Amino acid sequence: MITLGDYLIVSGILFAIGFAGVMLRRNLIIILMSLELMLNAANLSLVAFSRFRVSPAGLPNYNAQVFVFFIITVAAAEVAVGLAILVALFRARQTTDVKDISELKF
Amino acid sequence: MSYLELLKLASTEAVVVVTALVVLAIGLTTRREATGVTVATAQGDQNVGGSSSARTNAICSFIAALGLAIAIGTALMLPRKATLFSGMLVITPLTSLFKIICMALAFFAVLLTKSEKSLRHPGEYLAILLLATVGLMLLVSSEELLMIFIGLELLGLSLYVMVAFDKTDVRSAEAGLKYFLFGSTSSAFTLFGISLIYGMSGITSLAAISEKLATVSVQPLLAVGIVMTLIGFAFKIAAAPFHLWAPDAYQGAPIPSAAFIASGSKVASFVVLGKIVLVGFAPLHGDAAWHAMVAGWSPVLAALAALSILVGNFVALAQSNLRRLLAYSAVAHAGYTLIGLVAGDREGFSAALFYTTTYAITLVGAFGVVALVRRETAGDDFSNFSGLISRSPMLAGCMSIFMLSLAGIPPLAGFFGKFYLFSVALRADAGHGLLWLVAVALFGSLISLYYYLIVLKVIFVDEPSLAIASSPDHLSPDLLQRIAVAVLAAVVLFLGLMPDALAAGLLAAMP
Amino acid sequence: MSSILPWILLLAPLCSAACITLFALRWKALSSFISIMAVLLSFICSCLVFARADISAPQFGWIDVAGALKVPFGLTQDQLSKMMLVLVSGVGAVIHIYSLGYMRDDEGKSRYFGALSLFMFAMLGIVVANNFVMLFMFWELVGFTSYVLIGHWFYRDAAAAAAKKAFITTRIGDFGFMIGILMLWMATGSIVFAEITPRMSMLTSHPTFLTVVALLIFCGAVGKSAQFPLHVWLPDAMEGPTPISALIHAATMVAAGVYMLVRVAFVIQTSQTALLVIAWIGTITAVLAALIATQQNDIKRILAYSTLSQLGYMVMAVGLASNDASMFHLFTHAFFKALLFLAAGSVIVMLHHEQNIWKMGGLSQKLPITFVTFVAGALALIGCPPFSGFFSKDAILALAYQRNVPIFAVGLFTAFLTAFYVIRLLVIVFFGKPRSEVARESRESPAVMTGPLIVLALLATLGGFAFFARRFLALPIEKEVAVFVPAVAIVALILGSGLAIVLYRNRASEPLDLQLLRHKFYFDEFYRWLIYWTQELLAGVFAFFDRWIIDAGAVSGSGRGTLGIGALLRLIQIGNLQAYLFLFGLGIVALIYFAVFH
Amino acid sequence: MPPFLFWLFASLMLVFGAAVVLNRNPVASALSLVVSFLGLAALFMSLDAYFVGIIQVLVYAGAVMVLFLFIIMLLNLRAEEGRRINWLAATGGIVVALILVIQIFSVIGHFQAARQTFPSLERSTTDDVWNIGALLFSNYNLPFQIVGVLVLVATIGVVLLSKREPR
Repeated sequence: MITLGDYLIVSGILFAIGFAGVMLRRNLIIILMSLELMLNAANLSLVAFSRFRVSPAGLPNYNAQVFVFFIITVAAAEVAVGLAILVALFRARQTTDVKDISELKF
Repeated sequence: MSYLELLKLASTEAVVVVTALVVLAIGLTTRREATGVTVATAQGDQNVGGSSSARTNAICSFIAALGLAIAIGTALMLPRKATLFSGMLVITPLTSLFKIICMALAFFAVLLTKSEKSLRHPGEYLAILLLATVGLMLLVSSEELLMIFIGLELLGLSLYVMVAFDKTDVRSAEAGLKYFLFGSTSSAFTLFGISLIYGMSGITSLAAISEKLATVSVQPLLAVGIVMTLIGFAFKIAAAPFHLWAPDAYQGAPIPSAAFIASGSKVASFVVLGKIVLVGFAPLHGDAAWHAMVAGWSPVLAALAALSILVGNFVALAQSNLRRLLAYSAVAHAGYTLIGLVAGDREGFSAALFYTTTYAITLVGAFGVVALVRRETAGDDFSNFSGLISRSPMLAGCMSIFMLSLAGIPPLAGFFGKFYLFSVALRADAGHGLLWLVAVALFGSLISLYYYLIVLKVIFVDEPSLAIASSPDHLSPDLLQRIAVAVLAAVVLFLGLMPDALAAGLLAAMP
Repeated sequence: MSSILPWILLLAPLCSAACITLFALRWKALSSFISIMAVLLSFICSCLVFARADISAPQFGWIDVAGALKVPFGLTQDQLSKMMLVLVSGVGAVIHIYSLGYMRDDEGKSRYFGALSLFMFAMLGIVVANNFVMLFMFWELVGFTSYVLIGHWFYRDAAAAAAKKAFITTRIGDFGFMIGILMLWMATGSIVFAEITPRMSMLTSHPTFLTVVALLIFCGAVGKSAQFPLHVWLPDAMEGPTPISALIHAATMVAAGVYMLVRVAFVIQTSQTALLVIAWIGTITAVLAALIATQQNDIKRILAYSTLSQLGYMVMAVGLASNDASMFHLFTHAFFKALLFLAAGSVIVMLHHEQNIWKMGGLSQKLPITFVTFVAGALALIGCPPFSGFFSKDAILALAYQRNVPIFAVGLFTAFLTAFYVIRLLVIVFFGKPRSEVARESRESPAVMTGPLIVLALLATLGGFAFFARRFLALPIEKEVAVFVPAVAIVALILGSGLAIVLYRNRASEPLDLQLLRHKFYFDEFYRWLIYWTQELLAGVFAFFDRWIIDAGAVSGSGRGTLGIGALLRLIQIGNLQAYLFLFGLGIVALIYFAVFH
Repeated sequence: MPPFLFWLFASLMLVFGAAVVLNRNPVASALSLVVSFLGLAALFMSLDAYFVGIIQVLVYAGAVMVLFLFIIMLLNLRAEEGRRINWLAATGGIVVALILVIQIFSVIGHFQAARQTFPSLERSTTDDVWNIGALLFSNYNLPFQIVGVLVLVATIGVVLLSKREPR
């Protein structure tokens, strides 16, 4: 049978993949996508916990699902703002590569 | 829970939101006129557009300041104690006090905005500033993880926009991007941490979590959850090694944004960080004593503190731009403040809050001076400050008060803050276990003296460079802003002489 | 008997400083007038306070954080502080008046007097503080105002550098001081002197703790009183105006360290180890400074090193557990050192700011009053009976003889050296032939400068006699050895003076050449080297770290060109986001490791 | 849900998640992202969270992916051709990510509850829209309204930042 641990491990791996993308990729759009992966990893573990902690009425713990609902909304807003900053930067610099974004330095 | 009651208890937030909407509306309507004029006269568009935007700026700033003043009034009338939705909105003397402090800091940021000429859309900017203030207030006043997360995100999104706001400067967008990437990565970590904590305790209200954790045995998974949750706050307070965005954001952002990040955002983050660790994770305190470390959050915070103090102070030595210098010193000061939380208990918390509040006031003032100097000399490198004493003795005097307070020279607020913090840390542990941390902090502040004195040397001793001396609009007195800076300097001095005024209030307001 | 006099004498200089900075910066005459009136008021109040047998000042609660930390704002009024009040305000008043003449044509006269008033306030604050927090606050304020005063001529690089050096060096000691205060507070739960004293018995079972606390507190004095190894700032502080040198060196800033040690003797004397360390630090400072002084050529620097040396004596006396001897020497030293500096200032001004002693000579005829007063001061300094210095130095040497013979031997040698370099100074400056144009054309100073000299000369001559000094402070009790010690001291004095006269009579240049001493044992060079290398090393490590990590993210070639500046920056590639994020991740992983797996 | 379906969807999600990170072409990455989220939505369904699963599909496949594609088209981005991979940085990043995975693995291994299966439910939760809605408008009323403010901030920010300004 599938245990809680299986879900948690899958979620952890997804989180790590997302984080690896943030660290490795130089393309800002892909970095943003990787961020989405990280947020959704958290969603997965929240939903797994929600299902795991059944309420006395015999239903999943809906608090966590509401949490997920909020996270999805916030994540969408965040990605929109991120992309807007990206567009603003692209207008100024003609690049989406993080390597070219280093005017501010020591 | 009726909406009326909710409105009553959240009246402060409501007033600020409404003000933000009004300011936004004014900003949108007045700009349309301006663009009409611009199309009509191609030649004079810079002038007309500029003056119109300056007028909009003045009106919007006035309304924003007024709204904040009203909101401060409503905050004073809040009930002494109330809890809504199992901790999502908590009203205690402490939260009311910090709501007021946050709004006061926002008030000064609004004043800074007034003279910022490069902002093309002052209405929108101020609206976002006010909404960010709402985020601060929610952070301060909630004791529930979901609400804290949403507060963090509201604050974060507003700040990302505020940092990237200045489109005339490419560095602004770059700073915004860096801030955004770090912010959203760390909030992803925080979220993952929260999900683990939820999984262990089955609940998101801090008080209930604390009860739950007291009965459960400590699991490594929970420790990972706590560390990941703390990362989001370590980012917000710019503790090393999560500080790398700070120098770029401080330097590239429009000055009011930078001042707001350094002050309001930091104060609120410390309040909520303190609540999380001292209320929510209280059973997992651990021990940060040098020889007897016990796992928990306090050794984690102690490590962050020590690293921040060392990195912040050493790297600050090498700076030649005042805003970057302030950023690195902010890293170091975040480290000092964390010491109070490491010490734990209410005294440690109140010492940390006292320190961070005085620090925020000092930094807003310093940024005020930077803004004025930048207006006159179009830059904020050290060379722009050289010989400030001969150009404006008042600004030079205020700046020296701010710098000396940051360096911890009595009788300024920074001195008492440090003294309070260190003494609490030393008393917290009967075996002087935190002595090592205090020693690191003292060593760090010894180093910091050097670069603060360099700033003073630049201001008082160096000859003003020629290009600046002959700058055309060098006489453009912005009286309001100068008064604001002077008031802040007076507050720093006052809090140094009469720290009781704030410290006793803080301690009394502690739960 | 409660009285507000102590408050008046403390606040008068503060009001003066505030008035000057706020309103009177433009009017030089007015600001000097305000400042002098304030210090005279302080002096008169001090005398009145001194004259009353029992006096106490109303006390205010200052900081009270819910019982956790309680700091009153109260004024100590015991014999010790009263004496210091009279001394500080008296010497301060003399120096204020003298400054009128010395700073007559200075551009920043108002600033000078404003800072001088603030300095007086801070110094009086140290004297009357009744708890550690107040003491520390005024202590730092003294440090800061001395920074302003030493750097008064800030446009001279040397002055700015000296000011910074003084500030930073004393701060190093202050950090130890602050930790000591915190530890003491932690152990006893109070920071008020009077409350700690009875609680010290609680701590006697922890001798190591007490020793550490005592030594940390002593660190403060090491910085402020310029003891070895933090002595380097004091000679450089000579870059300030001469009245400031007199003020800092005579009765105030440097004496503050000694005064503080005496004030907290109840802590220090609980640890024998700490006392021994203190005594030896004092001794080392005394002999080291005296050795260096023998090879200096700048009149003010010689006096500065003599100050160091005399401070060494005082600290030595503290270390030998005799507060009385220490304070007695502080008392006499205040007069003769102020006198020597002011007399030197008179010489310097009349020679158009010439400070090299080899450019002087034969001044005894040109500046007769200055000469006579200078001789009085010099004789007091070398401890020639019956001048004041004789009595106080003799008391310390007698003490050392009783308690620690090696220290006595070194002290005696220092007395010999003192006589040597002081007489050398006298001979070169005032006798022989004028060795420069300015020296030939000099004439006597105005009365506003010679007046204070005469007053101080009288005090320096008479200050040591028991009938005079006893009114002010408790004199150390002389024991039977009293015959032997003064005898050898006088022999050392005669030897030293004789050697100096033989060596330097009618010389036009330095006959000795001792590089080690001339370069002050290379302390400055050593510190500069040390600071340079630590700084370089640390900065290097951090820069390396940053560049290495960041370069690692940037070695790959660049395709498109972006901006002009970008091309240049790409060579260095700092500020690379990817590297930042990598560091971020490394931090997280390390933190989790630290918290969970450690 | 039978275990093999769980592993199928989980590996679908992880493989396409990795594809997001590894793809050179942003368009391909965006499409991989959608597939990955479809797998995630299926996992949500397997956990009886139907509403969240559907929202996931709607928001991500419907809105976020479109937004990504729109921006990619708008900026006319192509694959990063001609850019060599910086192996040092790549190894560093991968090592850190691997360490993170190992840490999570070992920590979950120590977690007792992780070895338990999910308790059974009293009844089917296909009507969980109603449950979540009721919670949203009662207990979670305040955050719900605040999220409205947050979306307002995002709207203002996006409009201002992405607008083309006259020089």
